[in-house]
Amino acid sequence: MKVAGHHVLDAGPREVFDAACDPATLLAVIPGCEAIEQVAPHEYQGSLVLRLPGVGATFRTFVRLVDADPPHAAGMEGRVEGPMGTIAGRADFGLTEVDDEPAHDGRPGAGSDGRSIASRTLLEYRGEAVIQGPLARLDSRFAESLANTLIAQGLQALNSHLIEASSTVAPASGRPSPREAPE
Amino acid sequence: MTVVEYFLPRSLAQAVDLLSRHGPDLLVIAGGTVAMPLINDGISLPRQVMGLRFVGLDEIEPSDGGLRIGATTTLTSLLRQRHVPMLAEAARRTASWSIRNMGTVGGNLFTPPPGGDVAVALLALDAEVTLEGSRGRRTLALSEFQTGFMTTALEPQELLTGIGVPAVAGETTYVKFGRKEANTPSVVTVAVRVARDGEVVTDARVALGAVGPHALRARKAEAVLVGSSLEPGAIDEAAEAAAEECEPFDDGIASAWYRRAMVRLFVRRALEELVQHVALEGR
Amino acid sequence: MAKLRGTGIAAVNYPTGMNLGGDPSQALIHATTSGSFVVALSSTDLGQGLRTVIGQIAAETLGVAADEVVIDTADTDTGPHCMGTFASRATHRVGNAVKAAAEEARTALLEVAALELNAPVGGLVLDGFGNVLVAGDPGRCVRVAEVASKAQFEYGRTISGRGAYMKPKSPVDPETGAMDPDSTEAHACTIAEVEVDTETGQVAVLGIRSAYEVGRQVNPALVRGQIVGGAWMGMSHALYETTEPYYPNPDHKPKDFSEYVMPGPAELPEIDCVVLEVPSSTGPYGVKGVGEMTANSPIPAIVNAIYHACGVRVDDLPVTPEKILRGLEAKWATESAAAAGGR
Amino acid sequence: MGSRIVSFELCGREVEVLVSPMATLQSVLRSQLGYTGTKEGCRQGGCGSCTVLVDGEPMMSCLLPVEDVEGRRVTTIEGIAPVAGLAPIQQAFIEKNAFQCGYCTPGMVVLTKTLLDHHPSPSRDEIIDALGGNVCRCTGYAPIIEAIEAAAAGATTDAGRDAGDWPDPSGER
Amino acid sequence: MPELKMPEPLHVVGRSVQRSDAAAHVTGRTRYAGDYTFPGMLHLRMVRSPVHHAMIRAVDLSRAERVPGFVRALTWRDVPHNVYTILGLIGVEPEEEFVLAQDRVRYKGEPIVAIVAETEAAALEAVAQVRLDLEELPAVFDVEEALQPDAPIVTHWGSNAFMFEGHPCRRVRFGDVEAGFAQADHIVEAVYNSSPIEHAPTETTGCVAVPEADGRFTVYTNTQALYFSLDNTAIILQVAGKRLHFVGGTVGGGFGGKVDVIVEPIATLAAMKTGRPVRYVFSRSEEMQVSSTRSAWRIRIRDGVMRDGRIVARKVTSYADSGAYSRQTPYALTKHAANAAGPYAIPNVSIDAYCVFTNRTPSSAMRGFGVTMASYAIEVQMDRIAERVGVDPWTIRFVNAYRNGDMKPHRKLAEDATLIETMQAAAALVGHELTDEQRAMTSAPRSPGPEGSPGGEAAAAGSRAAGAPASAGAPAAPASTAEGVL
Repeated sequence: MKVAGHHVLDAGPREVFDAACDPATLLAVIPGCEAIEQVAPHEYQGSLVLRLPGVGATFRTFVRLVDADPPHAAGMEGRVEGPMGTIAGRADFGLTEVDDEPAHDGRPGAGSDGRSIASRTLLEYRGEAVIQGPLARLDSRFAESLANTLIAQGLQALNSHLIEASSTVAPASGRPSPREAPE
Repeated sequence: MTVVEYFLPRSLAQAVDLLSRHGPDLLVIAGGTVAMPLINDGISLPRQVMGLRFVGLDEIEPSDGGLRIGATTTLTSLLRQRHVPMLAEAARRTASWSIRNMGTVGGNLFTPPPGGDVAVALLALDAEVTLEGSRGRRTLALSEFQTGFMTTALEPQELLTGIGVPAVAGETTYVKFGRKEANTPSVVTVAVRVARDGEVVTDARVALGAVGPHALRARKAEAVLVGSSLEPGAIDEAAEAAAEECEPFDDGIASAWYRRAMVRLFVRRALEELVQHVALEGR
Repeated sequence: MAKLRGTGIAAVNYPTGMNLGGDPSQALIHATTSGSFVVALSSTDLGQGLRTVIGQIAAETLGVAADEVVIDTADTDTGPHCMGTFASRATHRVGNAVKAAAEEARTALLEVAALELNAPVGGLVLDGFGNVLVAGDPGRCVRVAEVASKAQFEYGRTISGRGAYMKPKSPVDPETGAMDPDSTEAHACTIAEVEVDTETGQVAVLGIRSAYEVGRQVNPALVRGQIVGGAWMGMSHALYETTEPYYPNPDHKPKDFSEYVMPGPAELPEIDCVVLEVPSSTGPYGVKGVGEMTANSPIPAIVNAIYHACGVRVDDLPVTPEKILRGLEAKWATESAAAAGGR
Repeated sequence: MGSRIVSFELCGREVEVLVSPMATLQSVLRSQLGYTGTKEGCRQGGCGSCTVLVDGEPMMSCLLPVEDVEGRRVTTIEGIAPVAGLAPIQQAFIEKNAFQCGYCTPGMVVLTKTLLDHHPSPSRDEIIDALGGNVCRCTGYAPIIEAIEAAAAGATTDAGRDAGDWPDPSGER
Repeated sequence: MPELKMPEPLHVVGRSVQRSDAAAHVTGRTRYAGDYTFPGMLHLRMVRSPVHHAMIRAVDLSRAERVPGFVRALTWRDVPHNVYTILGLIGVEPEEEFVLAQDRVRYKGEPIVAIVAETEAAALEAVAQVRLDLEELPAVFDVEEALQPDAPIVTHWGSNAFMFEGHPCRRVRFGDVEAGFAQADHIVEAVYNSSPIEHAPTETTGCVAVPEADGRFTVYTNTQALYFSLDNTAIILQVAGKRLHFVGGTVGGGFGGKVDVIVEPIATLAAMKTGRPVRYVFSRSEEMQVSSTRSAWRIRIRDGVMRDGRIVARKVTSYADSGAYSRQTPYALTKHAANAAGPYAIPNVSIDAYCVFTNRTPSSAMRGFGVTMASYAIEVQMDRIAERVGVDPWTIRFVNAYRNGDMKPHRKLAEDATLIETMQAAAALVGHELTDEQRAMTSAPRSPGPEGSPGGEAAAAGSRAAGAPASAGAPAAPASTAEGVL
């Protein structure tokens, strides 16, 4: 399977890079992340709970940063292990500073709140992985589409986190949806 | 894992309690038409499963001009109701008679594309979903419930309990175009609702299926329609906008190229049908 | 929005038998005490009706009604060797083997009947309804069942037969390709009628009409079943099914019946056929094979009909709506370019 | 293991069977109760060869946990024929040669039973719509549709008649 | 049109007798291989390659063995004769397919480890727990790319083409095509492609292997060829044939997809090793993605055609995509070569039919084996020729139709030919108006003199094909074959 994409984040490359290496931030922004710990310099272990339709499962993740050239680039070797199989591969990230253009893709929350921000980062990612186990019997479209969704949601959450971190407002919870009081 | 426990709660309260006690490892199924094939094939290997078939959420009742649909209402029941014709047509075009007797309206909202065509009709009807869990009940627009490919806004301890279809104005049309007439995944599904003041469109919904991570609103196309009188120029411009903003994919049924071309064609055909009130020939 | 109609034809032949010959089949027959017969085989029935067809050939040769013959297949402990069911070979090969076995059993039967009727063997004849008659003296006759019973208990004779059929194997000359690979040829000519939607590229097959020549038909209803089922399969091959939708790219292989697109009952064209019978020189009672060929002629007939309808010839099966739409767009582009060039 | 007893009515008689959790009705019928008439074509809900009736409604038994039929009325192909002979639907399938390999036939016959219960004289389109979930790879569906039309029209003769000889189809137009 | 009915009607043959299995089919009482269950029966599921082409560095069964209900795992080391080819029985070689993968996998889904467990669910869970350490290799998927010198090599003997007695293709040479092209008024050339097709029978491939008290094994199987499967299983397990007892004969649809002997050897081996009955039935996704398919074909046809539509030269270059292993496909090329010129009298024919290996699911036999795609290509080509020459599609076929006594390109005299009569009947069926000449044509052998025979010019071309063509020196007709009477 292959994934690729890009996202503009409302912070400089340095803040983005540091946030991406901070376990507490990762715990808050990675969808379904239940636990994450740093087991060695640039090496993380964690668990992810995703209630996928028909498959609800807990995945254990192992991620190692390699060839890091902060804050401009980093390689990430990782494994996601679950009952339905394992996905192991590598992704490469590029972070380049961009001047203050208007929000590029019109998605709500991506720096479109009008406030002028010191500098912004274009984060590009490209990754390839081998799927093993029962998941390999599904069309690779499933793993790829799911990965793109989780990465997009993670980067959006990271962006909200970066905005809150840089502003004085008390940090709200990472989850976007309002909730009525229980009856 | 071989399933070691299969729960069949007889009430919503029992279901919510089981979910909060057993947490994320409890796989929730309704009609089983999504989960069971994966379990039979050894792709999904749950230890504990909860079936919602008998929790009593399978009723449809009209409510102030709209419709309250229980989450485990079967597609056959949705096919037989006469209140919202577009939902009956969406159910009729889904799977086969036996599967419609088992599959549920709620389950359809979790079905990844190119499935999940009832959700497309619900999106065009501004439907809302009701979620309930140990922390209470909340209501969410369907467009915010489906958050990505095979992901929703459902919290770990929550269940989808119902779908609300508000009393919405306007004429509707629905077409599902597949590689054959029946029991086949969608190449593209189009659900359109247009409210008009005389000739002028005051409100428009264009919902697309099988051309994105989940049912999509073609918002640019809708913007083109509002204020128009559905004249040919507006229809073509809206069809072009929908074809541009959709995110089609390749699969065994059709390529992204073909799906995008069929979005352009069937949005146009749907709008023309509204203008001519001619029964749309889906084939 | 245009729906264009077109028709296309195809004429084909198809060989009976495989493996350059050297594909033998055998059969054993014995009478039971009640005068019915059991045929022991190891041949397989895939649904084409082998049990029924071979039973008819045995019954015909034995001069008894069809339901007097039981086919016992397939068990390697009781059934003699058979190469297998493919290449439209079974009716021809196994038919020849069972006919030979039945002829041997009939000879044994007539010899016992001759003793019973005290008449020369040469003068006896089977009427096809389970009776042995003395030619020219219809009054003197005996039931086959009685002969079988007496053979067991009075004459101590076995009424049984062995049969084997093999077309001798012919090696292929690697230089010239000279070979004698098959036994006979069946023929078909199919006319397909289609309607192409030029906006979706979708093809509706309106009719598949064929003439077949299949030598003697053993069971006409079963032959018609192969022709109708094969027409549907040919339509499916031509327009719908593949395990690799983007061949030679191996991605997106279907894993179930919803992703493996085949036409359903709603896509059924009108299927019609006429069947000619010209006896083959090598088959039992002039039989040829028909099972394997019936999907063949509908495929090119449909592709030719599409070209006739909309001027797009797609040389890449399956001819999906996308390929037709791309073909139409390319055709319109060249036409408008030509028109532009022409001004 | 959380096995438990499930009881339901099977083809008119009460059965109680000890099942492991979420065993499918298909696997319980076939490997525990010996009702092998319900076939196993895909176990994905896509072929219909496992079609059974639950309280008269057709369902895919390969996707149905057996616990879900507790206390309900299950009808399989074994329950279609009367004690002796064949049901008119089965006779019509034979007369129209509406099968070849026979593997989809149980599902087709069970579906025809519930279709005719719902619509005693269905239109051709209603028959085609009902058959949408049942795959046949041999016959091309045409004889099956003809058999259902014949069964609906009550055109079948009494059970057990030898279909025997009828006009040689190659002779007629 | 000549009377084409059988002269003397018979009593039983020729009547539409009711099928003997009719009542059993409509009542669901017909027994198929997968319907057999036995006390203590185990279930087998296969661990398959998740990638198209890779070296196998390691297989870790430790977690799988801990799954409750796990009984045993089988790898290539357990298979007495792990490398085989099913056509070895009729002299085709080399042996090149692996019952269970050894050092590498050559197609996605290739079997690596057989897991045997008490229940289906336990087997599936254990399969999910097997860890494979694979090193991916470059893969090739296009038949013509696979024949390039730098292409990744699929087979273990170093070439991606099957060798037919010294040639990389099955050849037919009849007359002189180049001479034919030289004299032709038109050259019509096109390439025809098809993709792999699944047999998709409603009953998936499967069997139940049962150890008997006397040391024999009864295997209930839905193979299309009982002895063919028994003999191949005996070779793979290195046991005497007499120890195997295959029972079947009732198949839920075959279409050529149940002749690969793909489940019986491994199920019998598992029964042998565990002493218990073993059920191995393909899931639908296995049948769709891993069982053999109809080969994909690429068929290039180049025809030399005269102004009146007579085809004087046909050169066919065909590639069949055999996938990772040969199975039945080499014979498909031979059968293809015998039919790739079509039912037409053509004096100069050259055919090169390649059996090419790629990294995809092996192809094998399917209904119409080697001829279906040839007929598709030829019959579309005939329409192309008709259009170029300016005659209607019926005429082009009548002009070239073969007759009894014509010499086919593979040097067999045509016998039992009735193409002309069949086309005449088809025209009548759809109300197509034939010319008087077309109505009068028959498949009877052409009379020797060019003038006297019906069809004038066309017949002359035909007679040239039958005898020694004047222009291109085809060899004289061979001696009569055992059956063919000259």
